[in-house]
Amino acid sequence: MAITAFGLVYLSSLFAVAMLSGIFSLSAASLYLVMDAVDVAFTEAAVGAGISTVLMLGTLALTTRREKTSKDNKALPLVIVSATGALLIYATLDMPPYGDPAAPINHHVAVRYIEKSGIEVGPPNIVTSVLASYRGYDTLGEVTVIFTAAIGVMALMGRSRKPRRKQKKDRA
Amino acid sequence: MFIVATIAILITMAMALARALLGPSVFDRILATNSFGTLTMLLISVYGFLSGRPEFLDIALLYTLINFIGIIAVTKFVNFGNASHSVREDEQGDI
Amino acid sequence: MLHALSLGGALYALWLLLSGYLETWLLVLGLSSVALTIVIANRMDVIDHEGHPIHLSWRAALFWPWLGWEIAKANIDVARVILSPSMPIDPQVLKIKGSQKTELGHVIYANSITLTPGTVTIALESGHMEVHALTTQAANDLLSGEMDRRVDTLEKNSDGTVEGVK
Amino acid sequence: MQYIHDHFNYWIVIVLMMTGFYMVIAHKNMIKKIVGLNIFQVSVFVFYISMGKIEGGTAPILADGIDVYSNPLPHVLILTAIVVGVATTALGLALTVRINDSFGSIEEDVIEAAENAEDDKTSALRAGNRK
Amino acid sequence: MIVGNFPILAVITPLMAAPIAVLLRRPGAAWLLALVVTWATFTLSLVLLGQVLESGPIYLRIGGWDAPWGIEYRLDRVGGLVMVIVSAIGSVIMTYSRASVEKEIPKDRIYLFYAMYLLCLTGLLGITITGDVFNLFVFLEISSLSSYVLIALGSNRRALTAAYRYLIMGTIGATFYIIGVGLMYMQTGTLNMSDLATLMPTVIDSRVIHAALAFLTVGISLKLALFPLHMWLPNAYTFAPSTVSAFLAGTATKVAVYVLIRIVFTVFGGVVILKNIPGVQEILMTLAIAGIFVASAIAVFQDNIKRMLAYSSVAQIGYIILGISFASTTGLTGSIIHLFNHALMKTALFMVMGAISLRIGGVTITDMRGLGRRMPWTMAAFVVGGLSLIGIPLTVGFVSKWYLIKAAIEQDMLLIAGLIVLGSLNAVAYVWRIIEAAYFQEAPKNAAVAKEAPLSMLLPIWVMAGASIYFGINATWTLNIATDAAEALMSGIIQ
Amino acid sequence: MELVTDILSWGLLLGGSGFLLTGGIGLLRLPDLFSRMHGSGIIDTLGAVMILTGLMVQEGFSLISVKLALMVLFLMFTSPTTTHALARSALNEGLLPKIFNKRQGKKSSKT
Amino acid sequence: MLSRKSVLRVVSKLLIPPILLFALYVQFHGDFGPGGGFQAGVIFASAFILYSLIFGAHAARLAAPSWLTRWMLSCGVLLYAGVGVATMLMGGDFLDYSVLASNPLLGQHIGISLIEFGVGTTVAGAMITIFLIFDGSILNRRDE
Repeated sequence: MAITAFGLVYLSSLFAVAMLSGIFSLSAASLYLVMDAVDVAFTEAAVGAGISTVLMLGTLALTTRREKTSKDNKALPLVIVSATGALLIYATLDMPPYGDPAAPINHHVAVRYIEKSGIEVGPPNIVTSVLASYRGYDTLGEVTVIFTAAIGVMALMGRSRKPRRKQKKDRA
Repeated sequence: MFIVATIAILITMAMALARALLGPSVFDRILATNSFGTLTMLLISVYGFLSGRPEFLDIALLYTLINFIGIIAVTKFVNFGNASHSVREDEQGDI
Repeated sequence: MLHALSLGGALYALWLLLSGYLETWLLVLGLSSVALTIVIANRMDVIDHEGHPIHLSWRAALFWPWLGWEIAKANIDVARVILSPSMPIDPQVLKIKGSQKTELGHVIYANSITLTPGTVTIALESGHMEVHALTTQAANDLLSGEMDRRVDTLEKNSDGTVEGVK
Repeated sequence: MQYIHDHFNYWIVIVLMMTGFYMVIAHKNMIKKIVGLNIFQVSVFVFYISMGKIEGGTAPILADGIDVYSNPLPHVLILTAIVVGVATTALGLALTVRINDSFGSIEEDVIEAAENAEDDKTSALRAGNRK
Repeated sequence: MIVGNFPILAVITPLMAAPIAVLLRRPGAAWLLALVVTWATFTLSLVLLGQVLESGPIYLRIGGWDAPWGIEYRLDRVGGLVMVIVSAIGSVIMTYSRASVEKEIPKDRIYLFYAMYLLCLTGLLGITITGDVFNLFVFLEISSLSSYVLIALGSNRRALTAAYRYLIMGTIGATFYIIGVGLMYMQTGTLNMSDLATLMPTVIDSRVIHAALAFLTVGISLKLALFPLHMWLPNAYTFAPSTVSAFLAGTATKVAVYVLIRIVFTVFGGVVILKNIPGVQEILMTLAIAGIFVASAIAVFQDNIKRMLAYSSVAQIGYIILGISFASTTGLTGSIIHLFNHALMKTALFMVMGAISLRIGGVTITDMRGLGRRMPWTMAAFVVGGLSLIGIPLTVGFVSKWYLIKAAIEQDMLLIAGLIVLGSLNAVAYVWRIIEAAYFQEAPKNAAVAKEAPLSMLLPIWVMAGASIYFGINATWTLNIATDAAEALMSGIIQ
Repeated sequence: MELVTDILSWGLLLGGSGFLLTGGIGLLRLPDLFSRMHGSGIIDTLGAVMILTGLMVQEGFSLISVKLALMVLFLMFTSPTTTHALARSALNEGLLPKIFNKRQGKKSSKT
Repeated sequence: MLSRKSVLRVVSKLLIPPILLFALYVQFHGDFGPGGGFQAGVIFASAFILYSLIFGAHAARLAAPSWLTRWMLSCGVLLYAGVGVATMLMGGDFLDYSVLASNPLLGQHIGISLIEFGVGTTVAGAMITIFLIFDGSILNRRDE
């Protein structure tokens, strides 16, 4: 997966980038699965490998296929990135070990979901109960986000082509 | 036994990934991605058995479908991208 | 109409297989889902004899195992080629013509060719296809025409039933 | 040794995150920026999910005979976050298409040059553009 | 039953109105709906603020689950104040918007514009009222996504690039925010703000929490355009449709500031963090002051007045952050009150720009020449706003700057107090340029015959301008709320 | 009985893994795009089918094996189609097989 | 163009109905296994995407006209929020499904099914809209 990511950085063919981001997403989904997040894997598969890639390809078809390789100074981004990374590494030093059942996150809120959701809410899939019931309001927000994106795309690229033509004329 | 299959799948995935990175043409990458998708699907099925909860095959089923749609989309858009920008000197690097 | 009904039947069977729960609520949901699917499929105009699940017909039951066996044989051949250090490949492009009458038949034929490793259909235009073969042997297998015949038989059968219900 | 094993996956995730982040801020191509953003976000998601994993646990779907489940809350959060991510991607791509339409390029430096040139001109032109 | 649910209604009403607006499609109908809904929201938030002032913070659980398990709404004085200002600006601008929107947005997209506007309002209100850090992220994204689109709808093609840059920066900010939330969650196991606050002291010394604080601060700073991270803001405000500039200038950054206050003070126990971790206070203070001076200096040289105002916004954000960085009650009061006041005056100023752009077609300094005579009422409102920006006594700007200076003097930071005064002088420079052009220069010969702005715009402009005078003269109401809120924030932490 | 199914499924899984690896090697070793398609063909057909069948045998007759069978079926439809689509679009792009040997009918000379 | 795509056309005709059904299956079985409204919406939309890829954006627009997707988009959100308002009117908290039926568990079940349906509708509508707009502009570009 890391290799994919590095490959993505260096490839300049945007098509290859789109393909690789599909692969990246697939491997992320496998990782989710290994970490027991079946629902997330499901979504990532549908979204990352499906919708995002297809949209990205559509964009490529509408724009251009190659990145111009620019040889400007990459020092500043590198410094920022390393600083951020160092901060995170610094943070990992105090993190509970991977998979530790005694970690704080597994003790406070989550316990109730696991123990009671079957009785209080019903569905055997705890993720569904939490998503739809305990944190149903988040999901409402999520739906609104998708709604926003859709009407945003409608507003930006909707069918009426007039504004775009006008702009082209302006440029001419 | 499942472990053996898992490892084989992982190795093959690495090979497909290598092909995707090496190219040389876009189509090689697409081909590799396609194989990668199939392999992921297999990996999920096998992993389900490996972890003792094989109920989640829906995901693998979904992968088969999504992979199919993805590849069809790619092949369509590849051709289109070329048709619209037929005179583009910088396409050579891909092919 | 009958197409829609048989598709609906097939889909409902699929639903039962997928779901595995036999509660009334879910069965009803299944029915409505199938109905919705059919309505949409109808809107999309994908219900005709091409979209018909013909692979379920009984003669296909003979075709599939044969194809499977062919695939297995071809697989072993190609695997041997790939694994042998010298890689004795001889890629070539064949032009062949399928003797099927319908487009569906051609498609089945083309896909069967592709399914068999060693040969890939790279173009199909009204029955004329171009096939890329990895080795000479694979090419010869294909040229022997057995697959063509078998697909032909399959097609006749399915076509017959389709004509029957029309 | 144990310590490395315990934290190894966090480090991988961090490396990934930073790769994506680097892609966003260092690259000039707009599509690549969005891909980078995707990678950045996905790695954060992996990070969340890996917090919720419990050794020996299984997927949080209740079944008989299983009593150790992984923490479901991160899964829920990430589901929401994935959706937000797609929404952002879609919008970003739509913007990219529009930018390509009106500037003829999706390279930041080309566009910046065009904008600077525009800035230098007098306000008359701007008023004209405004129609 | 309904009364108890007022907090949720305030957010849900615009949310539900947005899809209805999409279904209505007719521009007039969509506008009317948006108008009714925004005013309803404003009324609701006033009632809520009244309740809060009377009987303390409101807690409301959602979905019938108690707090740490479900999501909780939590409205206290700061939240109430921000909510009132956001919904007030939302409704006033909606009243004002019709003429301007009809001119600037293609006709077949107007309904989408209003839907977006409503969604943006939903997001902003949702942020102010929620008591859950992840829910906050979701609503943050609703408001951000819609504001990207709103900005991109500007008629200049550069609106697109501005929106794109905002999108990239905003998403990085949001991602940083969720990294921070993730780190906090990792150490505490909860996402609820009050719950986090109670658990925080036990883990405060962990490195994970320090990193979380850093990520949250950087992420939010991106959103609120703190000085070195402000790059997206000027272009976004310059090229957005005038209505949008006015709305976002008054609300978006203010809400982001509110988030910062919420996170630093409620969740982390700000005083402890700011005083105990070396460097945090100093860094914030330096950045704030650098922001004030650099942004004001850039503003002086801008020809496009919208961009000048945008840079001035960056500078004003500097003042607000400065107040926070004092970590004292007076400083915080100054911040909160400046947040309120700046929202008032910036909205008024950007609304004036919208009116001018409607009549003249451009908002550069050359377009301003002689406007003082041709659009007297509009320009008078501009003068009021400008004076307030400088901080002349009897305007709101004075009150907040006074508190900031007081806070600086309290902490014996006389240098900083001097710098605040100096920064205000900077504002004089850029405001004066416009006033000079408008009142002391002749209109160009070929200038379009400009009429006074239509009443539907003038009235909202003067509501805002009037408010900035009223609250300048009679500051007790806002001051009381701000002081109480600041005290609550400070004490809620020390305990 | 138990033993028979176990051996059968293990055999299938092992064989499938072998084919997968072969396909992967093919994907890497073969000289041009069209030959590589055969490599990926191995992965898609026998490799995948054998592994899935192995799992089916392991599972016995249940809904899970039905789903596995469905996957095999889908794979049988999608995999040749994608390969075909890919080949077609490659041809459209002007990419030709490395050894382009048009012939009708009989065996021809090696190149 | 179309005649050359016969393989794709036939196979997609065969696959689209099962994909749609699979989407609905995922929609209604979110309670039991992985899946739910969002995933279902995406899969549902991907059937349309496949259709649009093979048969062209025009045909897809005929099958899913813009008014329909707009209604899907809006009604999903309205349904979700509407459930919340309904629970509020029935005396519970916002989105407290327990009051929807006399038995809290049943109420939860009804509520979850409803809102998942809302999610699915909106997501499907949104994804179809977004994709068709992209695809439509590609088509327009080609026509120009």
